[in-house]
Amino acid sequence: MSSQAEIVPTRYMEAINLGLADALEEDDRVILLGIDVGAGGGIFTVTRGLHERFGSERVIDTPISEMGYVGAGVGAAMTGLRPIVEIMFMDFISVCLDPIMNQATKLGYMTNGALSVPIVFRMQTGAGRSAGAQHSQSLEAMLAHIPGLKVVMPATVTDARDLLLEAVRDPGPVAYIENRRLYAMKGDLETDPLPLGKARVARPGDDVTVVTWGQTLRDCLKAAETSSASLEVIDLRSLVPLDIETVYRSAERTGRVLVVHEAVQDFGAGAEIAARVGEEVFDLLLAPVRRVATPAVPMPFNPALERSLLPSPEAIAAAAEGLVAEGR
Amino acid sequence: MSSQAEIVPTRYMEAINLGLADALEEDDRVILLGIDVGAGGGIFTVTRGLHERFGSERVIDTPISEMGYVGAGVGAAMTGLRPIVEIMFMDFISVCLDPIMNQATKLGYMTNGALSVPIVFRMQTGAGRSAGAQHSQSLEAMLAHIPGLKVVMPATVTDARDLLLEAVRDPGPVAYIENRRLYAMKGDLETDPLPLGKARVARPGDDVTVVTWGQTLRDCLKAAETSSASLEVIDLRSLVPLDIETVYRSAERTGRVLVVHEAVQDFGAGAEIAARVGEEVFDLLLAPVRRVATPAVPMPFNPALERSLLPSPEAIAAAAEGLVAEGR
Amino acid sequence: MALIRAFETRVSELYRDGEIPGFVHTSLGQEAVAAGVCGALREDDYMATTHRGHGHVLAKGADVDGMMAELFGRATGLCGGKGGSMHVADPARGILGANAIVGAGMPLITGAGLSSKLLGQGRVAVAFFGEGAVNQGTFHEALNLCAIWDLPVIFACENNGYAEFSANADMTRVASVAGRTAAYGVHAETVDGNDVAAVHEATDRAVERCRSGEGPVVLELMTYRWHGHYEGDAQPYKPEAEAQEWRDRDPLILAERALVESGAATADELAAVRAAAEARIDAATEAARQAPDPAPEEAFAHVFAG
Amino acid sequence: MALIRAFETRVSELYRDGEIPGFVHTSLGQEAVAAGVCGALREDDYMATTHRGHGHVLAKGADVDGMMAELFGRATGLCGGKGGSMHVADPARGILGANAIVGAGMPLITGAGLSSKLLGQGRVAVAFFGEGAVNQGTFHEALNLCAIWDLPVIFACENNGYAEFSANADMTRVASVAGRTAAYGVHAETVDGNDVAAVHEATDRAVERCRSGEGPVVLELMTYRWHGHYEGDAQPYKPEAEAQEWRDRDPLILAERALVESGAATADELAAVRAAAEARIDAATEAARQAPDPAPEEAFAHVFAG
Ligand SMILES: Cc1ncc(C[n+]2csc(CCOP(=O)(O)OP(=O)(O)O)c2C)c(N)n1
Ligand SMILES: Cc1ncc(C[n+]2csc(CCOP(=O)(O)OP(=O)(O)O)c2C)c(N)n1
Ligand SMILES: [Mg+2]
Ligand SMILES: [Mg+2]
Repeated sequence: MSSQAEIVPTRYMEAINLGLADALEEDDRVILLGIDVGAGGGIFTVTRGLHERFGSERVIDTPISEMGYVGAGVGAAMTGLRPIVEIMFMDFISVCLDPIMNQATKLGYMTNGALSVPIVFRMQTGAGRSAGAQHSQSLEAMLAHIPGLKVVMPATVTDARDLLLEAVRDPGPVAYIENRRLYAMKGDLETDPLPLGKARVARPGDDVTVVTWGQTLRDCLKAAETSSASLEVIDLRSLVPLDIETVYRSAERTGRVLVVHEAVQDFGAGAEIAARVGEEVFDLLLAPVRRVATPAVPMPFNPALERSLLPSPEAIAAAAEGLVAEGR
Repeated sequence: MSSQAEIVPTRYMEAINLGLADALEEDDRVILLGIDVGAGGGIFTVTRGLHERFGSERVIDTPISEMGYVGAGVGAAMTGLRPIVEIMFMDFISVCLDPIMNQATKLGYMTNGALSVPIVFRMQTGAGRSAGAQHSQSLEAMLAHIPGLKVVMPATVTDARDLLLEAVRDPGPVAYIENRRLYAMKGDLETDPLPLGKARVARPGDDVTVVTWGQTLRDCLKAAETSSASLEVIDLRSLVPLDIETVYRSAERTGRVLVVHEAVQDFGAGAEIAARVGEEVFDLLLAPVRRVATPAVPMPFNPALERSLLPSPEAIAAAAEGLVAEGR
Repeated sequence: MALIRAFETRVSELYRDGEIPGFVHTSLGQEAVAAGVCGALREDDYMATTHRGHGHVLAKGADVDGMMAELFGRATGLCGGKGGSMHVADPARGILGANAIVGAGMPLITGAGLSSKLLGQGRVAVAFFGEGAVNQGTFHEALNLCAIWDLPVIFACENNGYAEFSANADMTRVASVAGRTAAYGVHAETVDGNDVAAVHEATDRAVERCRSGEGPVVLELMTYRWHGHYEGDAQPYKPEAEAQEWRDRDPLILAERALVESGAATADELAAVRAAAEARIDAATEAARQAPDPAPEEAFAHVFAG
Repeated sequence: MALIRAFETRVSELYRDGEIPGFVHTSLGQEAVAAGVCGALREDDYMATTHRGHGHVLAKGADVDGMMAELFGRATGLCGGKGGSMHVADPARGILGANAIVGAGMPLITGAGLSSKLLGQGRVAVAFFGEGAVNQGTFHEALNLCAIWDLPVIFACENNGYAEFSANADMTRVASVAGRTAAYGVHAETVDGNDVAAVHEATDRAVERCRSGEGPVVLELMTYRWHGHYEGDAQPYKPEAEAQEWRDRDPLILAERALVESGAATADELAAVRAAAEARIDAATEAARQAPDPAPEEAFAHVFAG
């Protein structure tokens, strides 16, 4: 269904734009709603050209009223449209959590399936650019804790497009979380999409299973290149559904698991992965499951401080090597 | 400082009321804000009598404007008052997460300590009474994931009062989460409070360490009474700060850990406990850390369905015995 | 109206007797609002309501048996027993649901209005909400959205004077809800909410405006909550004289009187209507009592769509 | 005003040159609002502002060196380099901070007004916000709270016509912000925001109302954003004639002209003021360049209070 059949090097943000265009193209019921997503083309230019191409009835600029327009997206989804609503920064779920948590994800269940809510909550995250404590949070753990919400976090150019399309086609609510630090990243736009809900072994290896998603995939792959240990890097792609089986299979082979994410570590999504691996792979683990993530502090503005908190390829490699060293 | 020196059997909700009264009594800067907390005495009668005793300048009824009055509480805390703001049901953090997540918990950090925000977000949770999917959620995992927020969940009559007082005296933001299924529970109001941040061994035992907080403490204690295994039940009391050391000490001795909570299991707070225990006590664990919690579904209205989802003493006992059986 | 009256009266008793679980908020005394507004709508028009929504849902055409069974939490309920009083819905009749989050229905109905407009369906979308909900940000945001997008949405504010224990006059300087809507440049009317004909006529006018593309309309329907906020609330905060005054203006009696005076019905016919409503509720109650609980595996159904 | 102009001009250049990290939103062309409002306040009055807050913070008395150093993220910054442009604050001067969440400042300042009232301090609390923020629910909720509690709060709406790329007229049917406040029963004035004397006088009146216990006042200050929403935005969405018209009404030149005409200052004196401002900014910039980054352990300080 993609508009690009051949493999061409594309930027992550262009791939999102392609995904949006494809989604709008393939289904008339798809609309895009958000602050300055229309005529202005988005503050990061991600939605550029869509307003011109699909018109102001399908690509709709909203006032600064997240609770209102995100809720309207949910209502529209309940009544025959398939909205993609943009929440400009993921931090802003603080002003529109209700339509996500108490409406979109509960109405289908509460009505025993009489209603369905096919909506995509599109948002971006990504620390590392001094955006400050209110514009740098990765809050996927909060969303993944809400029953009924699928949560996808594309880490590659291909997934930026394909997971968006899958999210739009899904009959229920999906949070699609971009990472703005990946916007400029170039990659091959592959055909033959992996379904939503399948993890991908981004790099095979033997010593340590490294589980990650979103931006930190790049860091993990860098760590794998330089590390003395052989790392198997798994890109989860979605937290819900969670393809934990792929993690188990790898962990059973390596006996060592490292979970890496950009979000704050405490009560983060990595804990769930660690808890499950610790439970299911218990007998085969050679070392404890460890995590590399951001310490539990708000993100400071100063670039050096910020950098010191985020997971780095060096820290990932060191943690992986540590696991090999301590293995029983 | 408590107004009750002798040990008297008291209900959990009376203990909260005592705590509120003590807090208002001991510090003029303390105010209580919320929907119908004043003249009406609270929809569950928890704040009864406070308006009469402390007046409408200190016990303040608000319109249905959570974003507004919770935010106002944060602003008041920044400028010399010590507000306790009530969020009537914990589910409603969906309409006022911003003042909690992006303001109260970040302003002290972002100003490098020039501002402080001594505020208590008081809210209640508690499924099991057919309150429906939008009034039954336990969302402590979301709050615990926010750096800078302390999160307390009293499970006993004594803690209902003492943790509230500690929360009010704390120089920063604290979420104080009551469980309305405990409101009618009677217990001894003990003197000699345990500090905020210390876990309590609610019942000593040898075979399995059961870690819990809030309402499920009762269920765990019931399970301990009937189980063939000897359970050591730990009441965490607060998730942040997390007294994980007390858990480690117990786990090192028992070699088996079961985490029990009312909230949804997936990406819940239990995962963090399991991940940490799995990491720190790795060598001494005789069996995997397991969890008993609510499956990842919205809470159904029907009482039987609801009951079937919530952790029960029987399920806890069975899981504990299972751990003993599978132990290596 | 007679049916709503009978339904709510019975629900109140059943709740008191412990037959209905959860929280229940009845709309006794407010029946003319439900009947007047919903009576002016098409079956395919959309409607969203609140925690106090039984009357609206019934008036919009939901099956009485399904409704009662839902309040009992039965498998035969409109939501299979998984929604309950505060979440009852019937999308096939445009009923998008009751809602336990105050103010949440207004953004949802904005979306329904958007669907109707973009899909060219000519359907009107109505949000019921209380005057207390006006102080929520969602009222402000949703009404503004409907205004700038010219959506066919009726904001039906059921002003019963109280939000829980709090009088409206204490919670805003501008007690007239219609008086607060000039901020959005929308048409608003204040109507006697205990006069079903007046409510119906005002709704007719609002529907016409909506269908002709002029955008949203606010209807402020002045009425009174007879019972407590929830069943069991003794309402010490209400002046007795005020309560009495409103009880004297019982919307059902007013409607019956008007019918008799206009010659549209006789007293006997009206008594028969009331009796039929009672019988209908008897039957629905009995059916609900006999109906099975949902099967245990239903707890896991419809968490995800599709 | 000259200082703000010099500061913002320099910040724009420094940002373009990559010396300042993060996001930067300048208030060039809007200086009269900051100077006029803050000039009418006491040092202990409270003020909260937005992502576009440099001018307000400087006008309320924050140290220029500390301000510039903060934008550089230095240890010597007002927030030790941990806040940055969108979060700069100086509580000792009543400056509760810039805020990167649109609309978040209004509830916070409501709380400051509540403190002032309950503690009997007579302090006024001012929230600056853009006309775009008026569409947030927080505006509605906070203004209503201030109204019913008679809080000494000034809602200072800096109406610069645009929210990011969107014109105000497209986002509401009632383009006049003051026209939207009747819903709250509060006093409102619309003022030429490029006329510093007019802004000052209106603020004087508002302050007097606040201190005398009459409750909140809304000031709508009509002005224009010269630069893009963020530095780097080329503003294709703005009509050139409109932009030119506003540039012709440069608030700084208008203020200087008035001073000269009234004989309060000579052109030479004003040139000296501008030169002094430039020099002050030169010094602040140099100091910020030389200042150290925060020590690494500062990343972990002040997560919890106390
Ligand atoms: C967001 C939110 N805040 C508070 C409540 C608790 N609550 C339920 S009903 C109600 C009063 C609503 O008053 P009104 O809107 O006038 O409706 P009425 O009950 O009078 O029909 C409140 C405060 C809630 N359910 N949701
Ligand atoms: C809750 C929230 N939504 C959206 C944004 C993105 N945003 C930042 S500034 C801005 C425009 C604000 O416009 P206005 O209030 O008029 O202020 P101005 O920039 O004109 O000073 C937007 C939409 C945000 N920071 N916070
Ligand atoms: Mg009401
Ligand atoms: Mg603006």
